Order: sequence, then structure tokens, then C-alpha cells
Amino acid sequence: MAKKEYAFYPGCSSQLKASASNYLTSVNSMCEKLDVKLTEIPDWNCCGASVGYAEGGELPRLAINARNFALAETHLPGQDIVATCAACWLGSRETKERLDHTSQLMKETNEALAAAGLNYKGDVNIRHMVEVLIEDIGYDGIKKPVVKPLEGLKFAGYIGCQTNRPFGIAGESFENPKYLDQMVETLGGEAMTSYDQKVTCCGGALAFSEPEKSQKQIKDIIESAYDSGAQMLVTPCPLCQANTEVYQSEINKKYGTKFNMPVLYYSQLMTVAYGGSIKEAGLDGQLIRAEALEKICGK
Amino acid sequence: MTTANQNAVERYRNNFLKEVEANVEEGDMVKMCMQCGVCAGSCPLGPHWEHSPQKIFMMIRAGKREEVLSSDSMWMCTSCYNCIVRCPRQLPITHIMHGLANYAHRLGLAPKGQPTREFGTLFWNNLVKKGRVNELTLTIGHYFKDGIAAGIKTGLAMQAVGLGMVKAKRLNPMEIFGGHAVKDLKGFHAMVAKAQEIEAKKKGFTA
Amino acid sequence: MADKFAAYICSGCGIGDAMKVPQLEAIAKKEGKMAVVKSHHFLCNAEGVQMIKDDIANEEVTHICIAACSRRAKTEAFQFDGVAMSRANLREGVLWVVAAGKEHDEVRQEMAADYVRMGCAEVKKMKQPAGNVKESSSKRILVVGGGMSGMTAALEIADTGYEVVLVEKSGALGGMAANLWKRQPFKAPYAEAQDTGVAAMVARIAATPAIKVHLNSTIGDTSGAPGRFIIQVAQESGAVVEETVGAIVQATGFSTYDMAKLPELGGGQANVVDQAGLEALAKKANGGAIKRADGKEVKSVVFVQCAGQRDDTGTHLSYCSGHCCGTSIKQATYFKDQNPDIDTVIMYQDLRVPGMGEDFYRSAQQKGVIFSKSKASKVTGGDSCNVTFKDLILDEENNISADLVVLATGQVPNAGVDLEAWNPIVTAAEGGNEEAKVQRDAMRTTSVLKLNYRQGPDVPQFKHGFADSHFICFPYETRRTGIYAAGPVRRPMDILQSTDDATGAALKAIQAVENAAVGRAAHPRSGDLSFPTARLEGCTQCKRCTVECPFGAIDEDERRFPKFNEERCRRCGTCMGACPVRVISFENYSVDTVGSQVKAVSVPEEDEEKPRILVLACENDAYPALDMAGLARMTYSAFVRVIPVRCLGSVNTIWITDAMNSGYDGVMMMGCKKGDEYQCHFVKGSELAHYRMSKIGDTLKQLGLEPERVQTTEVAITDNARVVKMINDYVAELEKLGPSPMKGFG
Amino acid sequence: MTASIATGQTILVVGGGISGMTAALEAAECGKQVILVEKTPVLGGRTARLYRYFPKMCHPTCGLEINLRRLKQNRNVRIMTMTEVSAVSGSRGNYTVTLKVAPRFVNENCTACGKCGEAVTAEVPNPWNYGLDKLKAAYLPHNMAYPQRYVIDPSIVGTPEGEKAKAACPVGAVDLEMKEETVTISAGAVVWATGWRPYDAAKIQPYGYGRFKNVITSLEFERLADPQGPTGGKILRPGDGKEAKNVAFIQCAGSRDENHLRHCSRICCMASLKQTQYVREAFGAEGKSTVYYIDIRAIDRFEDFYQMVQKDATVSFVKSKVARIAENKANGNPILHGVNTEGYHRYAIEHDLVVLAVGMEPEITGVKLPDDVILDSSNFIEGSKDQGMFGAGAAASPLDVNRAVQSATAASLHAIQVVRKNASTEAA
Repeated sequence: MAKKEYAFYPGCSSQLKASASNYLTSVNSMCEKLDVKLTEIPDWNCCGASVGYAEGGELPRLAINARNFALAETHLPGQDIVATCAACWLGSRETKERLDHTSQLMKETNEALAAAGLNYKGDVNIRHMVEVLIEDIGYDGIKKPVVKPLEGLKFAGYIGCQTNRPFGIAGESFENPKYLDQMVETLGGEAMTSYDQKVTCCGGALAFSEPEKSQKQIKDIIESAYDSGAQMLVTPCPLCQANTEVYQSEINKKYGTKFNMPVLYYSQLMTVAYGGSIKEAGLDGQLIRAEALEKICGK
Repeated sequence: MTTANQNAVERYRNNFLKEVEANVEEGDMVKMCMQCGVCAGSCPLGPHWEHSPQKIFMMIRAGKREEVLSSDSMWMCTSCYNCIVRCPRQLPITHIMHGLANYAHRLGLAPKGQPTREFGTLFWNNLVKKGRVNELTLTIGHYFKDGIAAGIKTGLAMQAVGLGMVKAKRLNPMEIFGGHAVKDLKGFHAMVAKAQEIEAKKKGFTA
Repeated sequence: MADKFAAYICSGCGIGDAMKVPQLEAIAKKEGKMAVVKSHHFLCNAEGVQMIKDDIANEEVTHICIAACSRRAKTEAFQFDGVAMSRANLREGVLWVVAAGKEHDEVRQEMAADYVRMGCAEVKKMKQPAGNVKESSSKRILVVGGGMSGMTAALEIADTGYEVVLVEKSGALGGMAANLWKRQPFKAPYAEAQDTGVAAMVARIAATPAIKVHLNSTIGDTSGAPGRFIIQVAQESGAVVEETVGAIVQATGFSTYDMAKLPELGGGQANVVDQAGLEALAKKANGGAIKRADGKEVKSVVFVQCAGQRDDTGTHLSYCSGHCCGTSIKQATYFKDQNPDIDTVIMYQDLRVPGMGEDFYRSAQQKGVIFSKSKASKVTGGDSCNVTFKDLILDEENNISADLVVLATGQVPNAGVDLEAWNPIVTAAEGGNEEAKVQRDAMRTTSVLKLNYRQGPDVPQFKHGFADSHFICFPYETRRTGIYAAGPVRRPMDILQSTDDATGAALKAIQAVENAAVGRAAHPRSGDLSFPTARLEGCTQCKRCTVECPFGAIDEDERRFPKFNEERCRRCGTCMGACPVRVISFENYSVDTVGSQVKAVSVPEEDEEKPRILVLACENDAYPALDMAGLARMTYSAFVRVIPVRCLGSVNTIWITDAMNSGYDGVMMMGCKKGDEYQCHFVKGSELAHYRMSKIGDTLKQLGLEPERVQTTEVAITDNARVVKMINDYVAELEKLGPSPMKGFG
Repeated sequence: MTASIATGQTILVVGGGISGMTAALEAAECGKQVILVEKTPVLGGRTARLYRYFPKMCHPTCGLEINLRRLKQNRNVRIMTMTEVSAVSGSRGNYTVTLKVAPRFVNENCTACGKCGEAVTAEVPNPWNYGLDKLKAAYLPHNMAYPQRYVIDPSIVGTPEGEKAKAACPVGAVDLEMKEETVTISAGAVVWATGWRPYDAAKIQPYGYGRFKNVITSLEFERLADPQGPTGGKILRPGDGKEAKNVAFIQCAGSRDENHLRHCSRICCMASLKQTQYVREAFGAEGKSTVYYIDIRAIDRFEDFYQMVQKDATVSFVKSKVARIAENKANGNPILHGVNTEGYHRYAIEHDLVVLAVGMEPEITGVKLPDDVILDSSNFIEGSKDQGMFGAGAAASPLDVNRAVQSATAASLHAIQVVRKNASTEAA
């Protein structure tokens, strides 16, 4: 298989020792096994996420995303930009759409970029790692390197919002996307297809500003996962991962629940199935340890 | 009343819809709403809205400027995009809500102490400072938004979580002294400043 | 050529296995008196059909009875020119509905035998309708009304090669549409108001020799019938021109609901106009800024939808005029297209722009027209108008001021005289009531068509004064043959629908003149060449036929005898059913064709405990329902004998009394739904039957019979399961009653 | 059949629903030669599968019976079922049309005696009931099927089941050797009366059609209410056969929606109002109907019907486009989530059954039409540039039955005008 190369946009949360550093770790191991080469966009900056709107306004948010595009165009010409973070992907894609459709905004954006000595020509292509896996590698490609099938492990595929709406993964439905389930099955695990909260919002950035409201959301998400018979949650989004994992203890305090469900990234599952170590899979980065998976690594 | 707000009132007299079309992100789509209410029913935080999106659109058409801009409803948006994908008129509702919130914020009409307003501001300033988000300072800044006492309180409440994150190498105490940043900070800041300047001019903000 | 009768009995589809066909043949020969009797194992296939054709050709057979499947089946196969034909229903009517098994062989055979007897008896009384080709029949078509619908009809008729007489009461063609600045879009992309096209149509009409136009003219009098209507065209000058036409399209359009009736909405006050008023202002502005009557440029306008419409209090119009939402949208864009800064608000409760109108709605929103779901309660006119309304979304009372307020009032049809009101007055007038005579004459002056019909001067109205058809599948099934309403006179509608409607009416008018020329019936018995004749020497001038004819086909001549206008007749036979002295009949459907079937049935003696029930079933709904019961292999009592009738209205009470006299135990009549939402395609057939039967109670008593022995029921075509239950329950009921005391005396 | 049978004076009508039958009959009753082609084995189209019509609540099969009788006795119409148009060439007054005739595997000898149906055991989904039930693979499509002739489902041809059917037929009507035929005819004018099809409800994801058994379409509901339907007219929900007494009707399911159909399908409001009366008919005061709507489009005198339904205590109205449907796993009831926008009232209401008032899309969508045909933004047929082909009924616009018949009658006259010109030129 020829090496596939992409311009990598890890995003703030996936940096070293950041909240999704374990995501980064596992993505790197996963890509190694799949012979995918990721080259970080040099000097990339934050996407502004969604909540940046309050102070950021429209054009500044477009500009900071365009800055990443411009850098990618210059330093990694011809390579698709690949984001692992849902917010980074969405922020970038929205910026691209907006600039493609409104020449006025494109003009103003480049005016701003000029101040940083940059210019965006408008021909980057933005993709999420999940798209790369499904479209470029394919499920067969994902299956090939499997050496330790995740036999007997039950996962609820929690997709969340921003990898699903408004763009979503080609061929998937907004209300019932199936790709995580299919990945889990491909890796030999068992997908809880009856899980009915897979696209429920975790509260996103409001986890900080409106904890009660978003923790109610998270409660439903975890509860339904238990109801479906899952042992673990798997997700493609760092914010979803953080919110659903970090606040379980809080929710237990508030609602007297006994939640203790590991929340993992698809990339961690793959790394484990590919024979990676606990460390390579970033399993040591779990607040709620995924013993069942660690056991497989130990095998 | 901020001068920006004054100007807006002057310029649009009683036609709030025109004002929104000109100054609010995607505001020119507000007029296309047909009041079906699918957005109102699709929002995860729906129960916490005083006015649903579709109702806000009607209020805009009805010229209820103060009521809309001082409302904290838009601030409930979690950016889940359910409303966008279901809207039969394809209104970019999420963005309009963000736009309205930002506009109200810029005019100084947004509710004081609205937590998301404050967190959002904190977040933006944090990312602009270094070009990348510093999760530690962000978190601390957030906990201490209501002053030391409250900060320590929430801080302690979340201590377990915090320590857990540190233990899991997903939160770095050292970040408090610097941490991740873009190398060309100068250029980055110049760019952001420029963008803000253009936008302010366009929308009549006195930046 | 002498009549020669033949019966053909099919033994296919299992008939031969379940019934003794040779015995049936014998019956056809002996009792049915058929000259030729043959059976075939597969009568409907090429060979069987050829056998029949050969007999017609070589044996000079003129009348045939096919004893096989239902008259509704294998119609392609059993289609023979120049012969009269009856069908005895041995398959759907016997084989499929009588329970299987030996124990039922006897009753099954008896049933089949009776149907063969009945088929033979019927065909003996039948004549092959000759038809009635007119040497001189007019194929010109009168169009009344020169608006959009009338002009469309006229042009479409002319384009099809027929001559048109177009009568318009005003001094110019164009009607309401001529007063519009623009019309709603009627073609993709449905985004912009379009030119009305009136001028072009007027020019085309002027350039079409086949269209003769009478302006400033009305209809002074209409007499005759399809193919020979005599029209007196009354001109303004007082002069009268006579025109002969074959059919009529009534496109007399609508008037706007009078704003003055809406004082609470500012009707009559300054700067409050209706949609027509706004069109006038827009025409005046001619694309420039629209100004009010006082010359002030309009900077803000509010449209109030459903003004005096959709009113359930009984004060104003209860219906919706359909076009008004689209019209207000169009009018709002008049302002927006001229100056986007003009505030335009449309207050609606349900925005009704069906179909592609949705694109027009979007386009207006795009232009900044503000739509507000709210109900206006009060409008005041003046220099600054004010509208008090409840915003139904924001759930609050509010008010708004505007330079101009437009009320979307409704369409009121120009349909002429309401016959519901006319009939009692005429009856009174005929009774010699002088006041009524005055009323009648006054009323007649308000008539549009001034028909010289026994049943009134205009076409019957359906609902809210609109001259619409009663049927969903058949919008052109009118109650006056050869006269077709088109456009808003028959239903509230916009221009797009009107032009479609007028084109359809044009076709029906053309069909009507072609039918009239050869004596062919119009829908629903289209193609029927039979027509009613009366032996006037027997007539008692009771007028029942003239009064009860649902289509106003029968007038009274100077001697008060019924005067049949065959071209107006729809061949339902209601007159035949009405006639107490039984002098009215069709060649192939008469008191005898049915009566002889009733008598042909062999009624068992009392001790045999085999009741006989006569079922007279409407051929359109009840008879198919019975067929379908057979098709579904549901079983019902073998004691019934079913005779299909054109309509229960054609049922003459003599058939009932004959049946009872000959010892039947009961008679069951199956007709269509009656009442306001009647299903009867001959309007009142079912209702008349119920009425008539309610009257024969006395006759039954004289015969010493219980009234329960005669039942009149309503059956829908979907009732195959229900009809089986009805029959079986009725048989059970009659068995309780015991056998008819008349048995043996018949 | 050869081209000689049809000439430039022949009118081709495509589609045997009420619009096609009307166009064909009106022309034929004006003395014109007509060829009526229908894709399915029977005439009648969509309307024949409705239980009742609004606003009269009468039965469509009543009008069907009249139209069939008109057809049976009119020799100007040649009917071809199981036939589709595969190509049209030529121009106004002189078209050459290629027809594809699918094998029925039953010839005109068939007397509909039913022996083949009795012999066969294999079953296929019943197309007449939208697959809500099954019927024998040798079948008469329905009680009023015309032509009244059986159909052998292709799935049993070449199997022992097929042979059973053949063996059972006493008149040699079963012909398993039948092949698809291609026929070429000429016609002066073409009327496209190809009708409509329901928008694919599964595409309206938040409503879970296909995921939740008790969410059905308005057309399926017609079959449930019809005595000739799969439940014999009992309103039993597909999930568990339980009586559906509390029914939700969701308007604009696909219509007025730029994610689905841009246009308003016109009939759905009235159809749902009508169907609330089915619920009343079935359960009386115990029935409960709730209509979720954006605007109730009961135009002209349909308004009377709306007002009548509004007065019906068993029917309530909620001004709201339902946001999403969830399923109560315990009892299979759909739960509707949304907001009543008249004053902003949030709801989460449970019903026994949800009926989606699905929109109309032209059946022609996806069919290769002659380039000359003009379509609007929703693919409804406006006509042809050469003005020799015409759209009629629901193929031309989303129309109710009454207006479809108006439209078809008008199209019929336009077709007559074309062939008439031919006649005069040919005579000259």
C-alpha cells in the first residue's frame, strides 16, 4: 500500500499534555500501522471552536482558520488537511464554505491574512480523520492490520454533534449514523446498535458555562449506553470524550448514579486491535480506565 | 448606551430587521423563516430558552430590538446544529444565534454575567493571547470569574477532576507559565487586529 | 327483418361442474322460447364468440341472451353489433355466491334456471336502440362571459375548429383580469408576477373569424336543447339578435365581496381598499410609485387576509377564495419591486399558496415582504391607517400603522338564480298566487341564462351559490346537459385554474354538440343511443315526470303533456319510475324489460319453504358490490334474484306490486347514498325510491302484507362484505315473518 | 402490434390513473383514436387505492366503475397494460413512440376463474396494499381489476410454482414463455398522465419511518382504513396489530422543505383532515386525532370541511412542524417532540400511530423523457416545446383529483387540436 500523506491539524486539545493528548497518541500509533503519514501544519493556530463567537465575531474567526489553510497551502501543497478534533474540522470546513461562497469575505479575509504576510488561494480540502479511514483506507483496510480482535467487548458508538451535523460523514444519516458501529464490528468488537443517544448533544462548550444543563445531557448519554448493554463508549470527538468521561463523577455526586464507563476514541480501539500497547493506545490517559481493553493489550 | 448601540439605533430607526440583516452573521436569512418551529423543538437546551429561534426571528420582524438583544436565549446555543439540518428553509440558525449573541455582546446589550458570554470571551482572549488555547489558564480563569472565593470553591469542587487530568497527563500544571503558542505571534496578532478592524468598520462598531 | 332470439349458455369457469347445463338449455328453449339455444365450454374465447357471430350472420339472430358471467365481465368478447343482448349472471351471481357442495345443488340449479328465464324474458322485450341522427344540428357553441375563462374557452373551441358565439355584458373583453396590473406566476420559476396576457387574447379573438363577439349584451332567453339551443341575445340598444347554438359554456365569473359589509375592518374608510382597489392603484402607477387616492405615495402597507372570508359565524363568506394569499403576495411585490424600502406586511392565519405557490412565497420573503401569522380585529382608515391585531406567534395584542390597508375579500359567483329559492315560488305562482308571479318574474330578470326550462332559468347551484358539479371524479358532470360552467362561477379559483377549467369545459361543450348530432347520451351513460318515448294517449298529465327529471329534460307542451327533449336526457329512467300509468319507456330498458324478468322467476309453493326475494340493484354501485362479493367468494342466500337497474329512480312501483302479487316474500332495493352528499349520479334516484316506497305501504296493506317485506337501502360500491350480510339478515328476517300470503294467487 | 394501427391522428395517453383514463375517454368520446398505456397490470392508479375522497367522503371506486364502463363500451380506446414508454422521437403531429411491454404470463384467454391462484402457494408482497400484506404469486390485483385478468409474478416463472399455475389453468391462459416485447407506434400527440408517487418517507430521518414500525405514510393509512385493504378496514397498527385509537397526523412530511420537496403538495392537508374522520368512523368518541401543521391549506369550499373537522371534539390541531419522533421502547408508541409555535409551548406527546402526510413527487422523476419536454423545478411536466406533448393531472402539478381531472380534460382538448390539424392536412 502506497504511503498516504496528509497535512495534519491536531488542534489545541490534542497537543502534548492537553485534554486529548491520548487521542493524539493513539492516532499516531494507528496511522503508523495503516502506513499513513501525517505532517503537522507548521505553526498552526486554534480554530476558535464554536464558543469563540461571543467575542471573536465573524471575520476574525474566518481569518484564524484561513491562516491554517494558507500555511498548509504553502508548506504542504496538494495535501488534504486532516483534523482529528470535531470542532477544528467543523470550524475549518465552515470557513472554507463561507469563503468559497462569498467573494467579499474572501477578500476581507486575505486583507487580514496580509497583515501576517500570508495569503489564502482557496484550494485546500478539509477532512476529518474518520473520513480518511472510511473513504481512503476503507473498512477492509481498517480490518487488515487487526491482530487482536476486540472479541466480547461491547461498545456504544457515541457520534455526538459536530462530526455529524451539518456536514456529517458521506452516506451517513444525521439521526442514525452507523460508521462507529461498523468500525467496532470491523475490529471484532460488538456494537450496541440499539443505543439511542448516539447523536445527542453533550452540551459542548456549555459544559463549563452551564454545567447543570450539560451534565443532564451527559447523564442521558451514559445512562442509555448502560441500557444498551455497552461496557464502553467510543467517540470521534475530543470534547465529547472529555465531557462524557470527566463529568461522570460529578453526575454520580449529583444524581447518585454509579457511572463508571470508560470513554474511548476509535483510534484507541484500532491501536489496541492492531496489537499496540496500553501506552501506544493512550489508555494510560483515561480518567476511567478501560481495563477490558488493557487486558487485550496484555494478551 | 454604548456609542455603537446609539449609532445602530440612529441608522435603523425602527427597522430592526434591516439592522440584523446588515450587522448580524447570516442575518439576511432571518426573513426566510416560515414559523414552522422545527428549530425550537430540535434544540437540546430548548427547555432553557425564553424565546425559541423561530420566535426570535418573529420578534426581529416585529422590531423588538431591546427584548431580542438583551435576551439570554441565544446564549443557550450548544452549537449542535440540529436546527440547521432540520430547517425546511435551510436557515443557518446556529450561526444566526451566534451572530445575534456576538452583536448583542458588541453593543453591550447582552445580559451582564451571562456565563456563556463570559466564558466565550475568556476563551477567545485566551486563544488570541498565544494563538492556541491554554486549557489550564482557561479553566482557572473560568473558575475565578466570580472572584477568588467562588474560584477556590469551584476549584476545590473540581479538584478531583483536575488532579485526575494531571495524573492522566491531560492537563499540564506547567502551562500556567506559558505553554503552547504559535511561533509567529506577532503576525497572528496583527492579523486578528486587522480582521477586527474591518468587521468593526463594516458593522459600525467603534472598535 | 323478423326478430330471432338465441340463448348461449357457458359451462366454463366451473359452471358446468356445479350446474346441469342441459337443463338450463331446455329451460331457455321451452320457457324462454329461444329459437336457437347453444352451450359452450368456453364461450368467451375466440371459438365461442365466433359461434355467436356465425349465428348472427347466418341464422339471422337479432336478439341474444348470454348466460355466462356478469354483464361487467368479458365485455370485449361479448360485443356484437346490431343485436339486442341480455346477460344472465351464472358466474358472479350464482356459482361464486352459492355455498359449494351437494346439499346446495338444488337451490343453486333453481337460481341459475331463474336467471336464464330472466335473461330470456328481458331480451324478448328489448329493442336495439336505433339512435336518432339529426339532419340539422348546430355545432356552434355559446360562451357567456368575456373574462379570462370565457376568452380561453372561446379560443380553445375555435382552435378545435368549431364556431363560437361570445356574449359579454360589458363594453370590452377581459373581465376582472383586464383590471389587474399583473397576474400571479403560472410558470417556472414561479418567482415573479407576470403579464396577464389579456391584451394578446383580445387581439387573437378579434383576429379569429370563427368567434362572433356580442359586447354590451346579455342573454334574453334560451330555449331548446343541446344541438338546437335558440338564444335571444339582448343588446344594450334594446335590439335582440337570435343565435342558434349546440352547447353553452357559462363563464360569468365572480363579483368581489362588498367591503362595505366589513366596517370593523375599515371597509369604506379612506385608504382602505380591497385587492381590486389595489390593482387599480397599481395600474394607475404603471410601474412607478403607487399612490393613494389622495395622491400620497405609499410607504407602508398592510394586507389583511381572509377579510370577510372563512367566517364561521354566518355573517360573511364561510369559504376561502383560494387565490387571495397569492394575490396579496403578488401585490406586496408590486411595492417591493418598485421600492424595497416600502414596509409591506401580510397578516395571515394560514398562508394558502399550494403547489408551486410556495416558490412565490419564498420569492416575496426574499424581497423583504414581512409575513405575520396574526388575526386583524380592527382597521381604521384615514391619513394614517391603523390595524389592531393579535400576533398568534408572539401571542400578544398589538397594532400597526400604515399608509394603506388592503383587505383580501372573497369571490362571489355570478351564477344567476338559485333554483332552491326559485322552485317554491314557481309552484306558488302556478297555484295562482299573484305575489309569487311577481316574484318569479322579478327573479327571472336576475337570471344569467334565462333558460326556458320547466325546472328553472339557470343551472342548479351546488354550494355557496357556485354552479359546481357534485362529483369529484367528474367536475363537468352538470345537471343541465350541454351546459358547462367554467371558472370562478363554479368554484372560487385563480386565473391558472380558470384557464384549465375553461379548456376542459370547451372540450365538454364540443362533445355535447357531437353527441346531440347523433342522439348519443352524455356522461355518465355516454354513448347510450336509447331514449325515452311516451304513449301520450295514456298520459294523465300528472307532471311527475316533468317535475322529477333531475336534468330538466322534460318540458310541458301547451296541452300540458310532457315534451321530451331527448338531447337533454341522460337516460336514467327517473321519468319511467315516476310514471303512474307506465307510458314511458326506452327501447332497451322499460317497465316490461324488468317487469317480465320479475314475472319470469318461478316462485315455489309455500310448503317448499323456499322464499324468493327480489333485489333491484343500482348498476353503478350495488350491482358491482354484489359481483365483488362473488369475486371474493363470499356466499349469500340462493333465494334472492337480482336485477340490475339504471338507477333506483327508474324503479316503477308496479315491479314491486307485481313481485308481491306473484308470491315473492320480499323486495330489497339497493341504491346509492342520498341526501346532501348524495352519490347518485342521477341526483335523486335513491331519494325518490325511498320516497315512493314510503308511499306503497297502503298498497301492501291492501294485499295483507307487512311493510317490512319491502326494503329500500343504501349500498356503496365498497360494500361487498356488507351487502352479503344485508341479504342474509334480510332473508332471516323474512323467514321469521313467514311466507308471503300471496303465494299461489300470483 | 404494428405502427399502421396507430397514425398521426392517434393520441397516445401515458398512464392509466384517473387523469389518464379521463384524457383518453374525453378524446375518445369526441371520436378520436386513443392508445392508453399503463405501467402496472391494471387501470385505476393511485386514486383507486384510496378509501374515500375528501370532502364528500365518497368512494373513488365509484367513479372508477363509471370510467371503466365508459372504456368497456368505447371502441376508440386501445388499452395496453404493463406497458411503458421507452422512447419518443419525431415532433408535433408525428411522433414515433417505442413501447416496452412486460410479460404478464397470462393471455387474454384468462377468465379470472381463480384456479391458478388456488394452485399456487408462493406469496409476494401485495403491491396494491403497498406491501402491507402478501398475496399469492398468481393473483388478480384487486376486486375491480381491469383488465380482469390474472398476473403471474415473475418470481415464480421457471419454478415448480409457475408450473403449478400453468397446470391449474383450464383454458390455457397461463403462458410462462411470454417475453418482454418492444412495440413501435406512431401518434400525433402525447398526453403524459403518469401521475405521482409518495415521497420516500425514510428520507425524512427525524421521523424514523422504517426505524419505527408505528410510523406509516398517509397512503398506507388509506389501505388500513379500506375494507378491501390488508386489515379489512380495521385501523390496526403494523407494530403489534393493536387498534390505533390515538393517531397523529404530521403535515408537510417532505413537502415545503428544501431538504426534500420544494413545493407544497396541496392535497396533504385535506387528506389528513379526511383521515381524522376515518379514526372517528372506526372508534367514535374513543378515537383521537391530532394534526401537526404549519398552515392548513383547505382552499375554496374545502374550508367547510376544515371547519367541520375543527368542531369535531376528537380532533385537535397543533401548529408545529414536529422536530423528531422517538419510540417508547416499552409499548412501541411513537413520541412526538416539538414546539407549538402559537405562543411557544413545548410538547412531548405519545401516540398509538403516526401518519406522515407524505408529499407528491412526479412519478416521472428518474424517467428519461424526450428532451423536448419542459419540466418545472420539481420535475412536474409543463408541456413540450413543440406543443405536441402535454402534462395532465398530477404529472403536471401537485393536484387533487377534481383538479387533476380538469387538467386532464384540458390536456385532452389540446391533444385533439393537434391530431385534428393532422386530419385536415392528411385529408387535404
